[in-house]
Amino acid sequence: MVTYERWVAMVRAAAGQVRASQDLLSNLDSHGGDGDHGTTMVRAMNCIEQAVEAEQSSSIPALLRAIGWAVMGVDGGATGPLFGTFFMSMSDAAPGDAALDARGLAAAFTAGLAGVQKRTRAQVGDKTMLDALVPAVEAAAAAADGGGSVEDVLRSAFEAARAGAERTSALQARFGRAKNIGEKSIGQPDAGATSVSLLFKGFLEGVRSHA
Amino acid sequence: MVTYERWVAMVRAAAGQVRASQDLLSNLDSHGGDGDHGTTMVRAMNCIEQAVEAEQSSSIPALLRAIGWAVMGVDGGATGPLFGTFFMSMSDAAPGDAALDARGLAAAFTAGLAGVQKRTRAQVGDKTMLDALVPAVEAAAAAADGGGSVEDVLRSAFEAARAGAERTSALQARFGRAKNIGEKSIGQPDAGATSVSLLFKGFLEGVRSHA
Amino acid sequence: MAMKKFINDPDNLVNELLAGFVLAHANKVALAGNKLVVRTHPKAASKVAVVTLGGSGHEPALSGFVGEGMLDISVPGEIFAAPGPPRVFEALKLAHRDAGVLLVVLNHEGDVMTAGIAMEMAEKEGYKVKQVLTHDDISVPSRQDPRDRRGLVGCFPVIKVAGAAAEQGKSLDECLAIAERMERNMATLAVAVTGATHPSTGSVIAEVPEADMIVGMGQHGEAGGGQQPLKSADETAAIMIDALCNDLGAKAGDRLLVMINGVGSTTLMEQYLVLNGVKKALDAKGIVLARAIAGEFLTVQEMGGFQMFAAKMDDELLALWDAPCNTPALVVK
Amino acid sequence: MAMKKFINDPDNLVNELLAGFVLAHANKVALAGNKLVVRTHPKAASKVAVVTLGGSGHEPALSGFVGEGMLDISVPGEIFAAPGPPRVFEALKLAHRDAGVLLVVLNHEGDVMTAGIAMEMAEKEGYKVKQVLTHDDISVPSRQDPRDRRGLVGCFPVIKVAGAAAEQGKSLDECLAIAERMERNMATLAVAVTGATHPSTGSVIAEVPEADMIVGMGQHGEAGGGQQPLKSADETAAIMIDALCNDLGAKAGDRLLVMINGVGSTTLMEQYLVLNGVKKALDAKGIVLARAIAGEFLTVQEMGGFQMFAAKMDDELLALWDAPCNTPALVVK
Ligand SMILES: Nc1ncnc2c1ncn2[C@@H]1O[C@H](COP(=O)(O)OP(=O)(O)O)[C@@H](O)[C@H]1O
Ligand SMILES: Nc1ncnc2c1ncn2[C@@H]1O[C@H](COP(=O)(O)OP(=O)(O)O)[C@@H](O)[C@H]1O
Ligand SMILES: [Mg+2]
Ligand SMILES: [Mg+2]
Ligand SMILES: [Mg+2]
Ligand SMILES: [Mg+2]
Repeated sequence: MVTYERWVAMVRAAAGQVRASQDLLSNLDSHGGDGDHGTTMVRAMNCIEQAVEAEQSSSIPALLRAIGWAVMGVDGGATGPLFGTFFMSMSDAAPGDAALDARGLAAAFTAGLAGVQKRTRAQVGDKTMLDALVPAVEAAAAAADGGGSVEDVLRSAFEAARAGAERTSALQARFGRAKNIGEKSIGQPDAGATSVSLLFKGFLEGVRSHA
Repeated sequence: MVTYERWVAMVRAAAGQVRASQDLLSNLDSHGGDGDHGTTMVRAMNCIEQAVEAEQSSSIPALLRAIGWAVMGVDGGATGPLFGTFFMSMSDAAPGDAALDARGLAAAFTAGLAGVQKRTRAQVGDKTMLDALVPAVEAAAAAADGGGSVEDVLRSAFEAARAGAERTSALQARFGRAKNIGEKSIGQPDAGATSVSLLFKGFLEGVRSHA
Repeated sequence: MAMKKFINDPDNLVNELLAGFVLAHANKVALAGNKLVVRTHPKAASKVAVVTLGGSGHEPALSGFVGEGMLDISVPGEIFAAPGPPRVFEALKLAHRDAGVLLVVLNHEGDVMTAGIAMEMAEKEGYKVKQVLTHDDISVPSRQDPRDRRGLVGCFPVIKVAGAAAEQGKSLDECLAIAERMERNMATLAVAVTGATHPSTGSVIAEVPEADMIVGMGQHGEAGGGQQPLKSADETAAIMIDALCNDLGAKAGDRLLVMINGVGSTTLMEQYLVLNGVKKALDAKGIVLARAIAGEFLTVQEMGGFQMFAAKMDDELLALWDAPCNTPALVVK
Repeated sequence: MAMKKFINDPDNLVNELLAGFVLAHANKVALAGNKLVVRTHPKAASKVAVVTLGGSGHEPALSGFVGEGMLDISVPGEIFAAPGPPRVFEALKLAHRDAGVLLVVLNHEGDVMTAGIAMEMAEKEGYKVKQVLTHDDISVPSRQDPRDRRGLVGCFPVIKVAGAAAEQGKSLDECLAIAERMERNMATLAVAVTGATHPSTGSVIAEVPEADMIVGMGQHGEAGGGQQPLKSADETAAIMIDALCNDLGAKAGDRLLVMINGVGSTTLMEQYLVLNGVKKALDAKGIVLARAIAGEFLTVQEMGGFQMFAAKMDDELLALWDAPCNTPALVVK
């Protein structure tokens, strides 16, 4: 089960993963973007940690909402609204107080993705964070449907996210600033997709460390 | 004797000399100055030729005044006022209508120099046009005093101007924009002094061609 | 070439630049709440408020347009990054009034998402808020879908005319209609000749080959595809005004407002030369240069180049453009 | 690095830039005679006229200061070169009136010689003309001889207060006294971080080593000697304001006007950061930042850096600084 404490461990580990890859993320964003994705993500992670620290309730929806709002408050261009919406939409979907089981976790991810998709026209194949997020959420749902554990769900999600992020190397950007360089965007993975993969890596790590 | 026609030939030849050395003059001015001395001098020479063309009288003082005023009108920083003053002050000193003999020519140069010295605090040794102009005028006066011809006067003046300009290589600029680079101004001749030497070279050439 | 900028802590850039900004314009603007830029002399609460949001690093835009006759509040984001929805919602709350609030949004993904979320929240609270989206960049090939046209310096004239209308007491619907009319009739094209660096990351945000210019460069260094050898002021002016007139369908007798917006290191001298070239090109077409303006209004750090803006004007838009204003970036008596 | 500027014929630069300049500010300035910049709304002939002269290439200076409350006429020279005496005399003739004319001259050799010759001619004609010489650059070591201090951006506040006094109908002697009081109480120091090219010759007019800044750089790229590693905004602000306060003998309680004048590619963002640093440094000394202004007023082409100006102000100078004006470069309501 994903308890409140486990959620905290998951997002803290995710923050650690992003922080360790700040320069990589900024470099990926330099190629066609404006080179700030690493900085923005690290600021978002700092806000998440502050929000986690400040959260008084022990309610999972409240925690996820606080995290989403904190991420949105990062003033980070497209990243803040998209990642913020992911957490806030998870919050809307998560039931009252109970810890989430594998299915509940996958359902929350699915709701998060649906929220994100309301904000952007980007589809899989457009070389954005969606290229990692969509397969990750689908893999999570499949793992849960197949009776997998919370850890199975997160491992599947992470692996799918990583593979999805890697696939973006061969793609041409059609959203985000990088779309403006057209074909030249081919050859390196997308920064935002790489971030998604790092978040899921952190979630998995957090759940494992807090078994 | 330096007749009106000979004056015209002298200034035209001077204009030719300057024009042939435009890049040299600008390059010399780049070293500490702003690199425009060649352009400015060529514009001044164009104005001189227009003034010569436009001059209706056959009065030498009127011609010199028109030349001086034309040079001043060139909008050329310090160069315009200084060279313009040289011609205008010669005009003030030249007698009514008569052609100038060697002494008269030297006296006109002396008056021109005196006018210039009213406009600037620069002295010989300060790495400016005065380093060529002062010895040139002194040499002209000495040649005239010694009974030399007009051509002797101009040859002495040119040789002294050239030597004076060459000596500026070793000097440190204390006037003009180049003074701001201090010791670094040593090593190349001064642009304005080089112009003076070219003017006298042209005067000599003009007088010879119009013997 | 390393970044050569006078900065302190790169993570504190926006706070410090805002502190200096209000020092330099102490009689016009002040800070409120969470880094909101507001007027020191607010307009009457009975009048429509005009609010905008957008990344920093483009000074004087966008906060430079706060003041009498233009904006009531600007929400500056981080360098080149839109502010998040919480601060935009805070601004809408602060601006909230019966007359309503017009939110001017430049078409960049972050700005649009942020504005969308903040607007939804404001509507949930029952605030009267309308939005105008500016997308004036004609360099993007697919003209069909206006969502693909970026918002460049056109936000400035839209804010000018909407702000003047609001100051005159026009209703929210009237202000919106004016803003949208300006928006529909305007076009912008950018050209870059030298690159720039991101002041907080130090990374290169645009590079231009030694002998080239890039027509269509976006305002965060996004390339536009129009790479070509550097041309003279007159040639560049003609190429760009032709493209703009074409986009606008401008014909003989039409009255244009033209702006040359220097984006960084291109001098005002050059901007005047280009404007002179525009005049010659328009004269040849019989199109009237009704109003002209040059200067740095929306910059891209130290990038060399400019944005050329043109708009077809009618009597009302001209009168609103000429109306008085008193902001850090523009004062009209 | 080759010159990357939008120009046409390098020999026709000034004509073309003036043509674009009057297009951009058609309601404020016009051309008269031989490239003189005049006001479209002249002041009453009963009031003192204020005139200046100086090289071009520093836009918006100096012609950008022509207009209500500042200059009546400016005489723009060639790029970086003072105009010659004939055109300055023409301006004095055009400005000639019983109330008299104040000629503002920046201390550069060409300008001073030109002004001297033109003044002598004007006096021969019986015109009433007085001159104020601005020499605010404190980078030149020999403070003793003020003739060695260059005229930098300090001309702008001198023109502002003298122009305001003239507009108010003060006499020539009063205007001169005000201009000279401003002049005596002001100081400027420049810093350069990147170089520039001469737009007509294409030659490099200043070069700054990769990791350095040069404190004391003149406005035509003349070096000042203060080469040192590039510092932060706050450190640079402190070094420079210390030097200025020292030169001015400013002490706790004194009221300063401080200007950050961007000279080319240094962003307004950075100028605000530096201004914020100045405020911190002055607070520590108990000196009052009475007025502050940032922006590009006197530029040096695309050079990176800025000029920091400070002046000790009294009540009258502050009131004149705050007085309304309506010029291309500055509008005060
Ligand atoms: N419209 C969009 N839809 C989905 N993802 C997007 C969109 N725009 C940008 N992204 C993602 O955001 C990443 C860039 O984020 P970041 O650099 O933080 O924002 P910005 O582009 O505002 O600088 C891209 O790599 C991409 O994955
Ligand atoms: N104060 C001065 N006195 C005498 N000569 C001067 C003075 N200032 C400059 N010069 C001369 O003018 C030359 C530079 O002329 P030019 O480049 O045309 O003018 P500017 O310095 O205004 O660009 C110098 O090489 C020097 O000989
Ligand atoms: Mg980015
Ligand atoms: Mg020179
Ligand atoms: Mg960004
Ligand atoms: Mg010069």
